[in-house]
Amino acid sequence: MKRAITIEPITRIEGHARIRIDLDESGRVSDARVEITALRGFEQFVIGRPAEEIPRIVTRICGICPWMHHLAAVKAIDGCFGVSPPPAGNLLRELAQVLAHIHDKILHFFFLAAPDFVLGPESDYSVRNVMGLVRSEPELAARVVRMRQLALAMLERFAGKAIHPVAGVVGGFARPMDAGEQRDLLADGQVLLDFACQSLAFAKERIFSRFVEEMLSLGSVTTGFLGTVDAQGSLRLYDGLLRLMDPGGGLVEFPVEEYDQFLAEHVEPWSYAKMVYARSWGEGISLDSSQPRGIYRANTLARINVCDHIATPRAQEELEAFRELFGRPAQGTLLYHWARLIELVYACERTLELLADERIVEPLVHHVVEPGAGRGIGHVEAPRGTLLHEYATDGNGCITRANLIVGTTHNVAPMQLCVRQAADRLIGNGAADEEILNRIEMAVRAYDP
Amino acid sequence: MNWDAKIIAFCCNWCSYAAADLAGISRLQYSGSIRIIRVLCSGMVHPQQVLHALDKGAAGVMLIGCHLGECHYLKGNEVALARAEVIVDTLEDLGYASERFELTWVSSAEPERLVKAFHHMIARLADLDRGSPVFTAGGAGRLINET
Amino acid sequence: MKPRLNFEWLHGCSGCEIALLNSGELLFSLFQLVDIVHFPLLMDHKYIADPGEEGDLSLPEADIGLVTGGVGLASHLKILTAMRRQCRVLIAVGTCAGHGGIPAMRNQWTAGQTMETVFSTATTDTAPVPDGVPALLDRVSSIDEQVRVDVCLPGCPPRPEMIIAVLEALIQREEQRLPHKSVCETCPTVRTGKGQATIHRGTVRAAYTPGEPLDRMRCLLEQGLLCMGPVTAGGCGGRDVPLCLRSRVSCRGCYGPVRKYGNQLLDMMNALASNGIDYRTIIDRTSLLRFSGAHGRLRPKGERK
Amino acid sequence: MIGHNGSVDMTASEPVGAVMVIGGGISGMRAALDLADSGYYVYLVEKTGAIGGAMPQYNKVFPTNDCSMCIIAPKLVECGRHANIRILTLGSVLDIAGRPGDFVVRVRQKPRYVDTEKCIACGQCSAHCPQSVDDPFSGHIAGRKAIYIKYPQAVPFKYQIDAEACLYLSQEGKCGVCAEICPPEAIRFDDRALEEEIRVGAVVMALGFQTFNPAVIKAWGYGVYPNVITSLQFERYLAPDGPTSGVLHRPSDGKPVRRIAFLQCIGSRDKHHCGNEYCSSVCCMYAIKEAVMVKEANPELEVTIFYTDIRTHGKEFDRYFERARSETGIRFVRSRIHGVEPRGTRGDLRLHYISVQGRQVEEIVDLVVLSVGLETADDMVSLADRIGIQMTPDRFAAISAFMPVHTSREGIFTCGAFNGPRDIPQSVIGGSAAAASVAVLLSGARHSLTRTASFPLEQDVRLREPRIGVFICHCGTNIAGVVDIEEVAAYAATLANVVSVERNLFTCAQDTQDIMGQQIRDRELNRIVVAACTPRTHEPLFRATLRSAGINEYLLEMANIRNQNAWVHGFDQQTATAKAKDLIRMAVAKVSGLRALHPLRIPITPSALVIGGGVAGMTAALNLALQGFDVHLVEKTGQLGGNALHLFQTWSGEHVPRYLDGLRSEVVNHPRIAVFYHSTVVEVAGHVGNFTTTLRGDSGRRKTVRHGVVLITTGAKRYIPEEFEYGKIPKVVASIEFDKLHMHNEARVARGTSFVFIQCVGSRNQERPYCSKSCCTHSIQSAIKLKKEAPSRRIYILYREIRTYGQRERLYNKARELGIVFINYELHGPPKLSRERDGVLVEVWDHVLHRPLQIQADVVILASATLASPDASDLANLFKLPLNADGFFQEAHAKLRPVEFHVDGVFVAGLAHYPKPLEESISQALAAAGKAGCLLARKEIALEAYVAQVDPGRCDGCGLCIEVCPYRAITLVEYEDEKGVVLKSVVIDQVLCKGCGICQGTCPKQGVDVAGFTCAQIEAQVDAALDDTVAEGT
Repeated sequence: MKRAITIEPITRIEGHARIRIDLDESGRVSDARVEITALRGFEQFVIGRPAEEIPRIVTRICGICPWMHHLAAVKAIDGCFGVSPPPAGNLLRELAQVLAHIHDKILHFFFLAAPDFVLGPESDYSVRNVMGLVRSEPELAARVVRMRQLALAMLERFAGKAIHPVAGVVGGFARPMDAGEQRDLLADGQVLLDFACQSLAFAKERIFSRFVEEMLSLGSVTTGFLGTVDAQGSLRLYDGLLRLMDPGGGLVEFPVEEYDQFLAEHVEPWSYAKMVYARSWGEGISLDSSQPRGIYRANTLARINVCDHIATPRAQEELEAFRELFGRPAQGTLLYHWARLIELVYACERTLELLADERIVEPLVHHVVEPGAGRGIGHVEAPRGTLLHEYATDGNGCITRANLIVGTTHNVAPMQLCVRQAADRLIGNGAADEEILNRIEMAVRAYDP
Repeated sequence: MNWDAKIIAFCCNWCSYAAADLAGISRLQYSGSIRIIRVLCSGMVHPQQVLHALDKGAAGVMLIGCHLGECHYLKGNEVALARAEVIVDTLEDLGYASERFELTWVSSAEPERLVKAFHHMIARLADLDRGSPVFTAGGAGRLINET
Repeated sequence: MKPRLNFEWLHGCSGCEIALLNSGELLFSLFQLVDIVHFPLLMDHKYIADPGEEGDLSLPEADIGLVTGGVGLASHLKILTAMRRQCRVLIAVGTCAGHGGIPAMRNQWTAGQTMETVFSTATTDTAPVPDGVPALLDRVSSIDEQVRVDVCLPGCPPRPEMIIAVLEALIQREEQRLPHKSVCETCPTVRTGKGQATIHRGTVRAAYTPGEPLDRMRCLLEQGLLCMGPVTAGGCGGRDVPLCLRSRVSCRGCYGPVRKYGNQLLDMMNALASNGIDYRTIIDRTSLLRFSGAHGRLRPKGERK
Repeated sequence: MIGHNGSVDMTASEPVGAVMVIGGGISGMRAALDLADSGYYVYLVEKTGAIGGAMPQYNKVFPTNDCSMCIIAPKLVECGRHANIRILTLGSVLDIAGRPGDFVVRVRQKPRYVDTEKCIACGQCSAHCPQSVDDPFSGHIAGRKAIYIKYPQAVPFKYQIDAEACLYLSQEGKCGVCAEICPPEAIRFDDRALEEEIRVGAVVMALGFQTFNPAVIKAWGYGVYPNVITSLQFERYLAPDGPTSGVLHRPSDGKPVRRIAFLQCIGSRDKHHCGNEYCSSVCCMYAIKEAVMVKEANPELEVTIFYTDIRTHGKEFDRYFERARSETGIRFVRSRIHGVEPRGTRGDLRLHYISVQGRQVEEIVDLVVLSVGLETADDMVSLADRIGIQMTPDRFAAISAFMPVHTSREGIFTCGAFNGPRDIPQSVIGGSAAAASVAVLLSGARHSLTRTASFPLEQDVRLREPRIGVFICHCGTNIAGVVDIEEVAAYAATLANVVSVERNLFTCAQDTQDIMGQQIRDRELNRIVVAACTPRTHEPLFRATLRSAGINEYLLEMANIRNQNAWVHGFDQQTATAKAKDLIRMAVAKVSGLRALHPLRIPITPSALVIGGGVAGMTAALNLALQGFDVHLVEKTGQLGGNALHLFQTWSGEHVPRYLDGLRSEVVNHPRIAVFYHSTVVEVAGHVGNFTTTLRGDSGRRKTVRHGVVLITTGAKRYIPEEFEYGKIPKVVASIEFDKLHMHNEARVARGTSFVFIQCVGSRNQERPYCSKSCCTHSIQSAIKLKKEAPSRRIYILYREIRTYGQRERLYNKARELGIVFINYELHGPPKLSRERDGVLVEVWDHVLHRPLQIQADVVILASATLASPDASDLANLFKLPLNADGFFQEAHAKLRPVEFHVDGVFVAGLAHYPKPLEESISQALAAAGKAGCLLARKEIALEAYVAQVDPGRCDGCGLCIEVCPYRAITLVEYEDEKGVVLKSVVIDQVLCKGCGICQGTCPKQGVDVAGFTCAQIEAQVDAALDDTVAEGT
């Protein structure tokens, strides 16, 4: 008897999605896919708006990473209006971005992903969650909560609103940072860095060592990767060149303005999310798990894979250790969590670097802006992958066209492969208990979609 | 004409409300669609109340004040005039035909002018609703707020 | 026994949930206060009763239901109806649930137009628009347009302490004390009642002396910046300075109208016009309803009734 | 003895605290209201069936273009309702006996034939009356019935029967239909004339005027050619409530009018035809106004005004004239037309005149409007004669410029056009001035005869559920004939909170008031809905009923089911019945949300601050002191007298310095007046009733005074000419300098044989587009004196328009008779002056002889302008008062509130308001003192009940309402909440607020609204209007 299994909703992720697994008469998996079931239509309703308002609208694409959309949009509109921010403006924007990364990574790792590992994928759903974590690891939980709050407080200190921010403005940043703030934030940043290092140590000791097998096998597929690096090939989150690695490890770099020559989006009738693939490989896209084509991944592991090194010492140290174990590129899906903590260390170190730059307290934080016609593309590395905003404006400085490629969409196609691989591996004879289904979800959760 | 929708007419105590009284004294006849609400000044009516009336199913809303320069309160009707522009623009923004709103000036001694304004408004609204489902349903659309 | 709580999200961005997760100690007090029995962001309770099987949407019974996001898809209606059925008290959390929020901006286009635009961007392969997904509703509505709502707690995101306070009041059966004043209430900027005759473009920044506190800066609206503070429900900064003002940036109205049936566009335009300010310098007035486009306020362009 | 302000030694006995005002026009009404408001009982005797005088006939008034009816209607109602004014309509005074302070006046009232107690003014009688006659109110261009009201807003709003026209009365019992159908049976065919003897302390004669009847002079063709009409008829044609609903057409054939000619000075300045030698003062302005109005409505019309001199000497008048001339396309032709002839048989009219270029011109027009002048009616002249007061040769009351409202008989005062032709503001000023003068005479009897009502304790309804009583009026058949009252009453009983529904034949009847009171007590009603006529006329009555039944008078709402329902849907019973239900439902919805209102009452500091010690200031100060109030008089110099110190005589030849000495010593010696010399106002706090003002003396010493009112009499200054070689040629002098030279017979004058006066120096130009008003008269007076001293002197007056308005025209005529040469330089430019030997050469174009003229002048006298005081703007800022574009204080309303401001408790008089001659300054000063006295006499003021209130739960001090308030009543304050957070809110000054609700219309959060008209209450009405489930009962 044919049968379909639906996991709805996929939980402990941000957003609306479900997994559908089709079983054939013999109970074998005939198809499995992740369906993204929500669409809000930002590309439509930003049309006609004054472009300078866009950074304050597109934040609502995602409540977890509003800063990423805010900054990608603000950079794109800078482009439309032909301005570039003064040094302090850029430094403050990047500082906000790395702090948002820190905040996000702690959330994802400890609140959403950790219950699977700390409490075990087999534990009951009613305890396999952050509430369960609080009960079983109260001290850790309390520390995590405090650290998230600290990162948030730092952000609010100089940028006001942390969720759905407003401080990035076309032409720069809304307000300067004063020396007092800089001093305090430096001290706080140090606390965060310590926590990041301890977190990675804790994860390595308590989690990764216990789940080595899963890390390499669950949802494991072979794909290309996309990330951002600087001219020296170092990891960058705020700006730089896009670097696309093919499944064989070959690298190509391109400026973001040329993204449409390298990337394209594919539509499936069962998902609102478009699937980005590597157009430049010239092979189109295929979701066939036996012979996937055009598929690459983004997000933490991708960035760790494409960069040659990380420009901060402790993260670089961790990167080297990681590569020692898993090679380059590393393909294990659950390794995303590991890579995420390495990025957390980097983000904390970068925070201190930015705050140490004396230009960050310069009073000139924005330039005068004249609205007008133009085209602009803004990109940042968001926690969930490379984020691209492209806008065109009319003579009045209002939006005429928008194209948004959101971090998660890079990973929608590979997620299909992962889910299929996990389902194939875990479901035998049509038997699928809660633990099995949760393990399949874990393959999705690794991407923090 | 089977047009039984209602029109709210906010009338200033010092001019148009008095003109409406005088229209009665003069036995001028006009449509039963008009519902006059007495206000102290045309400048007292908040555009929200215009919108509210339309949302609640009024076919149209009239705001009738003293002639410019004759406001009992110096400049209430001037403010009403500035607001009328907002109301017209915003009704269109909100998807209402701005013809559903009318600002007009009538002195306390001009009942004919008042009645003419009523006739004019009714004709305009009937025109607007002709052929639309709203018209055949016998009233303007309602916003669903019942839940 | 602790009251049971269902927490669902619909047509939103998860910012409300994240705000709650960000609240530190308050989060623990939430866990203390209630038993969360359904919360897709944090726990693995599924809609389908029998795991892996097709069937009716099943939600646990709960004393309190929190819903974020508005209603934009057919599936949202299904979830919302189930929430209403299963929860004794239903609370609309966040501006989307209460007024439609940013997603309701799409109400200026039909669902078809939106699909068409989204699936025909420059980098999108030519393909039919998806049809094997829950249908996009023609209008994004607030949840109170669809079901009875007991408490409406706006914010984009709402302040977590307000969420906790509402729950506490509910549990203690006290009267709800929601903020009912505008953003200006706690805004310390200097107001004189006299403003500029025109409103500047959004690219113009606030004038102030760096290093001086906010209570030395002139009210942004009086500086000629379009600040939606006066027509927007307050509370974003708690009893302290409104959040956007902390960045010296003007309010855009994210808590929705001050009064439930207020209209941020009309109220703002009116306040400007009444003061003799040329409101026509404002480009794209409808974006003043960007947070409160539900309740039929935003409609497809060109539609006239 | 009589002092300067008419104080009478009243040791003989206590005066009577009542006053008779004869004449119910605007001047008489003003006097009556001011007297009644300041503590005297007033008998207002009106010869027609309704008060109002001439104003209700006008369409608009100049220069504000206000609707005349709209501005007078509230005054009519106020008079009609005033507890201390008794209106005696159809009344005439037979004689007056007694002495100042105690007169007995015999008054005769003609029968009305309608019982005013019963008449409900439903108009059915008039509708059925078969007898039509010409309506004098419309200037006989329309008809009215034999039973009629004078005009639709008439007060008293009661019908009357024209006995001559009535068939029943004139042809014994022939008709009587009105009596048969009158619903309340108010017709009294057996009504008889009444004679009454009334005891009063003083009499005010406000006898008014009649318009000149042009039919007596054949040349105008009035009454012969239908297309020749008077300006008054024209006014009725333009009026939207007139017989043609404001549409103008030719009376002869109803065709549209294309060309109109206004002919000025008809019955004025016309010694030869009619003996009216004086100028009527108002015709130029009203003709321009009518021309502007008709031109605005019909832009294609050709309108020409043929005039002698354009006399637009009043405040803002010249601007109005200039706008008419330059913007509206009205043609002004300086030429006197001497006759109108018909052209053809189609009604066209032909005019001949001589143009300024001296050519004969003929013009054909459709319509000729005769700008008829003002005159005193014969019966008024004979009344004056009976009473024994002196009249001028022009048949106006004889008055002294120093006592401009006193007749020749003590205790009898006069005001309005009876004192000489004048416009509305002058008449209003006269009314208040007369009241002020009466108040001095009768100050001992204040409040002795006035009535105040007392009421039971009011029940507190705050915590009670609404219990609404609905009273539905049949109004005879007026409502019940159209509306199914039974059905409506049954419906009303189903509405929420309605506990009782009563139907009344006449809800306004006295017995219904008793029933209403009984119901309120028996059924514990706490809110009342009256479904009847309009709140504009009947709300006060029902409020009084509520008050006497012990509930707050504001817990009342009227559903206007007569004027706005039964009467406008007379042929559609179904609609009217359905709408009556809606209107009652709306009223119930509103009344449910009403709260009791208690207008704030604030005590008044019974003293006045008078700023400026000129004649106006001293006059006002003395009047107030004699009325019994303390006065602080502030003078910035070391001497009282102001500009009058430079004057020698009034236009009528009265000696100014002697008068000034007397006035000064009375002021200085009056125990209630404290004079602060060398002092200025530097700081002001408070508001009406309680001001605290800081004065600074010359030593810098500050003094604070407390007072209830302020009078601004800061005067003006003279213009120092920069033109006409002034200051360069010693023989060119300004007029007040010349007066001194003349008085001392200085050599230049004594030996002079040739004098040239140049008018409008610094006036009526681009910079100061206003007329300084007194210079024409002044120059002519000086010229006459020079000529009389030595008839051989050659005297020239170079002018633009001669503005010897009113009875001053005699001076102009006399000057011409004496051979003084008048040369108009309007058209050909101002004269040129140059020094020549020991004299001055004046070159000017002779407009009569059409050639240049050179005059060797011994002295050139420049009639220089009067300028606003440079101190005015400081004072205006301190008291938040407006100034006009010329820097003079801008009164609250140019027509009806000429001495008041929108800021309560502050008054203006004299040159601070506008240039004017001494007589008018004194009159205005008395008026200002009178208005101030009204306030001070009340001891406390009840403020407006409908004022804005701040909802502290909603207002967050966003400040958007601050600037919109026209009264500057809103301010922003900071306060700390219980947690010490500093919050903001607006506060409304309850004294300054007038309740317009502009703030309410602005506030985005309903943080401020006007009590009685709140957003919630208005919305409740809207909801109830649109949704019949809204007020459904449970």
